[in-house]
Amino acid sequence: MDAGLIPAELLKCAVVESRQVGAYRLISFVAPQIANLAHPGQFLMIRMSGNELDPLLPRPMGIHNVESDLVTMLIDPVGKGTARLAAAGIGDRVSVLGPLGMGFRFEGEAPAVLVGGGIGISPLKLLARSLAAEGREVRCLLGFRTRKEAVATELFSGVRTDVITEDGSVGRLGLVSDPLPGCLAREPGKPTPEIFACGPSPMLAAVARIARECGNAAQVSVEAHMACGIGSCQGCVIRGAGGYLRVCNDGPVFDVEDISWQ
Amino acid sequence: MDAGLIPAELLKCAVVESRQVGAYRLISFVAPQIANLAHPGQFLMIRMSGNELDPLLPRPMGIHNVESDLVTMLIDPVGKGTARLAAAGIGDRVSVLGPLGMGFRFEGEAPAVLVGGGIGISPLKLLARSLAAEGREVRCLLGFRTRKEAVATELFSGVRTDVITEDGSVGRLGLVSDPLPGCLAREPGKPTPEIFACGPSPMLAAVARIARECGNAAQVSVEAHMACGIGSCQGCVIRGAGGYLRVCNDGPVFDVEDISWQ
Amino acid sequence: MAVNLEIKLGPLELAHPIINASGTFDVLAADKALEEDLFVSFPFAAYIPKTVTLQPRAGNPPPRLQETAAGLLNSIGLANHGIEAFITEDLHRLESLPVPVIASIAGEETEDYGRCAAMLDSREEVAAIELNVSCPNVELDGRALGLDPEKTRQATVLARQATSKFLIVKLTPNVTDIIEVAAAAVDGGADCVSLINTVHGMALDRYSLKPVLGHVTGGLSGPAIKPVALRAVFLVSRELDVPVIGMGGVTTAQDALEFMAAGATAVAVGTASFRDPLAAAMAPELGRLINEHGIGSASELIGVAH
Amino acid sequence: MAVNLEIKLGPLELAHPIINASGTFDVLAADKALEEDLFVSFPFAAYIPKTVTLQPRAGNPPPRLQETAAGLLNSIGLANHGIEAFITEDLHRLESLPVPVIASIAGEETEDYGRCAAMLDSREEVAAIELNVSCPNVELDGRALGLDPEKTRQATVLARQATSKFLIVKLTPNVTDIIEVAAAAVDGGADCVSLINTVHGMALDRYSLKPVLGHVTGGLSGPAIKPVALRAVFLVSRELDVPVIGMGGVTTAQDALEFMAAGATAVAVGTASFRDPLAAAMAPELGRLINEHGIGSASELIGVAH
Ligand SMILES: Cc1cc2nc3c(=O)[nH]c(=O)nc-3n(C[C@H](O)[C@H](O)[C@H](O)COP(=O)(O)OP(=O)(O)OC[C@H]3O[C@@H](n4cnc5c(N)ncnc54)[C@H](O)[C@@H]3O)c2cc1C
Ligand SMILES: Cc1cc2nc3c(=O)[nH]c(=O)nc-3n(C[C@H](O)[C@H](O)[C@H](O)COP(=O)(O)OP(=O)(O)OC[C@H]3O[C@@H](n4cnc5c(N)ncnc54)[C@H](O)[C@@H]3O)c2cc1C
Ligand SMILES: Cc1cc2nc3c(=O)[nH]c(=O)nc-3n(C[C@H](O)[C@H](O)[C@H](O)COP(=O)(O)O)c2cc1C
Ligand SMILES: Cc1cc2nc3c(=O)[nH]c(=O)nc-3n(C[C@H](O)[C@H](O)[C@H](O)COP(=O)(O)O)c2cc1C
Ligand code: FES
Ligand code: FES
Repeated sequence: MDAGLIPAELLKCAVVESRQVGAYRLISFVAPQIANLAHPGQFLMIRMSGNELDPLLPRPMGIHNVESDLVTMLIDPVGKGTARLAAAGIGDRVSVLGPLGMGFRFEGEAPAVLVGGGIGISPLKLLARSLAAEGREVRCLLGFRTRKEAVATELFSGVRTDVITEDGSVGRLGLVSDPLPGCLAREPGKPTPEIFACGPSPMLAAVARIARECGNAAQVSVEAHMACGIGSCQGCVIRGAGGYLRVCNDGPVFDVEDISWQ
Repeated sequence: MDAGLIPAELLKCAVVESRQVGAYRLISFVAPQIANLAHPGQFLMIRMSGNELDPLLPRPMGIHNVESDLVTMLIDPVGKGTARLAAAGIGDRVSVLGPLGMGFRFEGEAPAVLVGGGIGISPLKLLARSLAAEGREVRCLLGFRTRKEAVATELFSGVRTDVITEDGSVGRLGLVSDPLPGCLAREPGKPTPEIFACGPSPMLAAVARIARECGNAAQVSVEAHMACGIGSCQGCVIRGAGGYLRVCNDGPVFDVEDISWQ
Repeated sequence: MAVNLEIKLGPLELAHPIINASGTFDVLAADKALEEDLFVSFPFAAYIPKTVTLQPRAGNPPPRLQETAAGLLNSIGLANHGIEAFITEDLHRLESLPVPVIASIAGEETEDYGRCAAMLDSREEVAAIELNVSCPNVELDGRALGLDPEKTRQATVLARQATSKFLIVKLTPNVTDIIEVAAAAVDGGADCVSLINTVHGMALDRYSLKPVLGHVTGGLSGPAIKPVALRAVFLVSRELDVPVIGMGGVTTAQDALEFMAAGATAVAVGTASFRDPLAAAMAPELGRLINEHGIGSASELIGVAH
Repeated sequence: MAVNLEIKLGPLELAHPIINASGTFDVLAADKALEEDLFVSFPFAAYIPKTVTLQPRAGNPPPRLQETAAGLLNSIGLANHGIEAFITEDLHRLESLPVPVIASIAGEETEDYGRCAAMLDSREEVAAIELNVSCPNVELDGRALGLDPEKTRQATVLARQATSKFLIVKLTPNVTDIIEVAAAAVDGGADCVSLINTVHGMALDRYSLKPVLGHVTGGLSGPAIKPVALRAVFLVSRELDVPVIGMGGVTTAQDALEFMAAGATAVAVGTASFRDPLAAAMAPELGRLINEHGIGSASELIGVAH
């Protein structure tokens, strides 16, 4: 997936589905071009259409799923921008730029262990589907704070999932990284499992440590505040092994070794 | 109507009616207290509920009508604030402060000539009803730019109305002030007609001139940019005969002699 | 757990940190228009009336207001009926307020501040005096005394000589170095600084393409300027040893929380009162937020961002 | 009736008045990410790349961005790969742009401006040079050279001696008297001034209550600062005889119309490009508005508000 091959479009798209999934909001809109081009792990810059200036900027949102003409996102309303998007009703229009960024890279045939924390589970759905379509073995560890967030597990039906909650209200009690080491051993006749993770920074740091310790390759999708989403403003940087990296353009998915973890 | 007797409330009210009336939008919401207290010519400070900060401030809106629990306003979407209000859908909530200001004063039994220009017709509906309820003879001159605005005449069914349009597309061709002098003569056995007007400044200036020339009493409802709506900020002043007058508190309805017209 | 919201602003003991910004809330007018008994349930912990001047001022020609993106431009021009009428007419009506009154005064020259302060010194209804050296709407080009550190110092010295009351100096953000001006005020004898007055701005009429305000330029307030205000409060409170009253775009209890964390001892609500007259009543919510952050009291919150 | 949108900015003949603001649009990055052929259908009438400095700069620690009410705080800190790499790597790629390129340079001391200007003087790809004396994100307290009229004059003099190219000086609004600084730039040899760079501001993290930006303070841009920018353009263009490039919150063609009416010869779009990458393409709509106002051409619009 060469960045030069990522077309993008700025579209005003009609919302056709808007429903609550536990603590999150699932919203789908019609965007054939984006649906056609989206690669797992890429993101959109999205806001409500209209000329009100607060919120001002679009928000980066992962692509949860695509289905023929439809693009679906899963929103955790943590602040004003996400709350406004989560309040979108059927027929409302969103302005969307995308798909953007470097998504998950997948080559080879290694079993895939997908690790999602909280709203970080969102891009794993399309990823799981795409990996499965390539014939790869897929297993998801989905971690949530409570039962309320864990409802989103239902979006992963058909995929092998383990649910972990911080309060033990559903599935295993603990952090999503707890069961990870147990999933990483190479099975006879198969390549070493590869990790794909998305979630809050502390979770990603734990995943990076475990991957290093267990000797598995790992890709992580990270977050940063963004303005342009296309590499123009240099605002979304994180510390990389050799200097700052732009999350929007160099990522949002990085190999764990490319990121500075302290 | 003593200002000290104007209670006010800051309410989040549910919109229950929202429909187009020609060029204008008619919106009704449930507000028993306001409906109960509203006096013709008073206004509301109103905005969409919610924490988005653009538009920032409420907009002054005349009270078009009240009917049991319902308060109705008529909106001309001239800018961002009015456009946002006009886009309110059923079930949306508006934040409302009011009723505010000094409305039309009516004593005596003089025939009333109501003169409305454009969206300035809005407060004349409740005024016409109230005057009629007091047994006064009411006649409305309603002036519009084109047929599109003139559709709002339908809101005055049951009242004696003359329609004047600037392009002659409906009713008489010309300005609403043109036929006014013809309505001002004192009829035998009746007091001299009194004028009540609301509309753009040039129209009000014409009405003031005609009232002076013909010797009729006249009250006009004027507009100004507002911030507080309650006399706090001194922002909404107009030039009065003896210094600045606050439109929100001293008005919005003034006797024509109290205003400086040059 | 109930958080103690009381704060001390010099000799003033405030029930909570939320006060009003001068010129944005007139309790006498509001009491009349709203017919809530504001004198009984007064939302602010202190009351600052609109700035008064030696002579009555009619204020600037209209229009005086224009909304901008998340902001409000005004050019009121210190319209007021003069300090004498303020003393003889307003003060005794304000006496029955359940909170301290902080009088705000302004002048065209430094001497005016001494004169006005002297007139208020003996008035028991006045708990403190704020010197507004920062109104951008008096001169055509927005020049206020407070743009000049030395004039700010002088005005403060003259007021200081005229009164022993708690002296607040309200500063303008429209300067190259606000710390320098704040230091000059403190050097002149200020007990406290108030930050910020409005930011210089202007708007054109959409149709005529001429300046919309009758006074051409005006002062910008509201959420748009919150970042400017927060920076001023942060820098000045870190640098100087006097309490700071923070204001500029405070709209929610979260905003008040942030201003206090940035270093404000009290927080004033201005433009937000126009948006929502109930914004004033944010103190309980502020208490809840302080508690949520595990901070024991309002006074412990002050400056935690430093 | 078609309105003539062409304007002259000194020797530069622009197809219309809309250009980009430095640091907010990187055509090389955007061309890659968007895969529209930006080099063929370039929306702006001139292209200003991000400011470059003598030495490469990594920029400030993250976070570097925070949205505020109708505004954006940034503390990028002039991250750039240095003027040498700009000349050897970027310039020839920009050569194929269908519009003039205006190079933006900055320095830590006045001498740097002379050095950078000298390095660009012989480059034919560079149609004009903008001296960014106003980036608030280089020093911790936001101090920029451009806060000081004398340093602004000196930097301009040194650049003027080093190049005969059209020289633009980009000023900061964070000063007591922007006319004074603008006059100093013109006195130093500036052919044009650019107004405004970002406004000093700051934000706290909602949860930690610590400054959210890694650099503590930052620069505020976007619609929130439009009134500040419009005033600066109005006052400076009325006072000085050089053309002004106006910017600060320009989001719609109506905004551009107002900036030109206030006195701008060209108008730059910054933060609005983040909101909507198509904002750049506002020139046709600007033409429609000019026509609607009965004005014959873009150049006749300049300063009608005066
Ligand atoms: C590549 C990428 C993909 C993402 N995918 C999703 C997704 O699928 N679903 C989802 O709900 N969220 C997703 N996010 C996070 C989402 O963008 C932020 O939660 C959102 O921008 C916060 O905006 P707000 O106005 O709601 O919150 P604010 O009130 O601005 O802040 C709330 C929190 O969000 C953080 N934040 C603020 N602005 C940004 C910003 N521009 N970018 C990132 N974080 C910010 C703040 O630090 C704070 O912790 C993604 C972020 C990135 C970078
Ligand atoms: C007492 C009173 C009663 C009113 N009743 C009605 C009514 O019943 N229906 C109706 O549609 N309109 C009414 N108006 C006018 C309405 O308030 C304005 O059209 C509205 O505030 C404009 O806001 P905007 O954001 O849509 O327009 P803007 O984009 O802000 O401006 C559009 C036009 O409105 C003017 N304007 C802007 N702000 C204000 C303000 N705060 N007050 C007044 N004018 C302003 C501008 O000068 C400009 O000409 C009334 C005004 C007053 C003072
Ligand atoms: C309409 C209006 C009138 C004002 N009048 C005064 C005044 O008389 N004296 C004063 O010190 N400040 C005055 N101010 C400034 C405010 O007190 C406050 O410093 C400023 O508006 C920033 O706060 P805000 O953003 O919360 O409004 C006025 C502000 C507005 C909007
Ligand atoms: C993310 C960002 C980066 C910027 N970088 C530069 C820069 O490198 N050089 C410069 O002169 N101005 C820079 N600016 C300032 C803009 O060019 C412009 O002057 C300012 O943002 C106001 O315009 P706006 O409100 O349209 O963004 C930057 C602004 C932003 C938001
Ligand atoms: S968001 Fe602008 S460079 Fe990444
Ligand atoms: S709107 Fe504030 S005094 Fe009238």
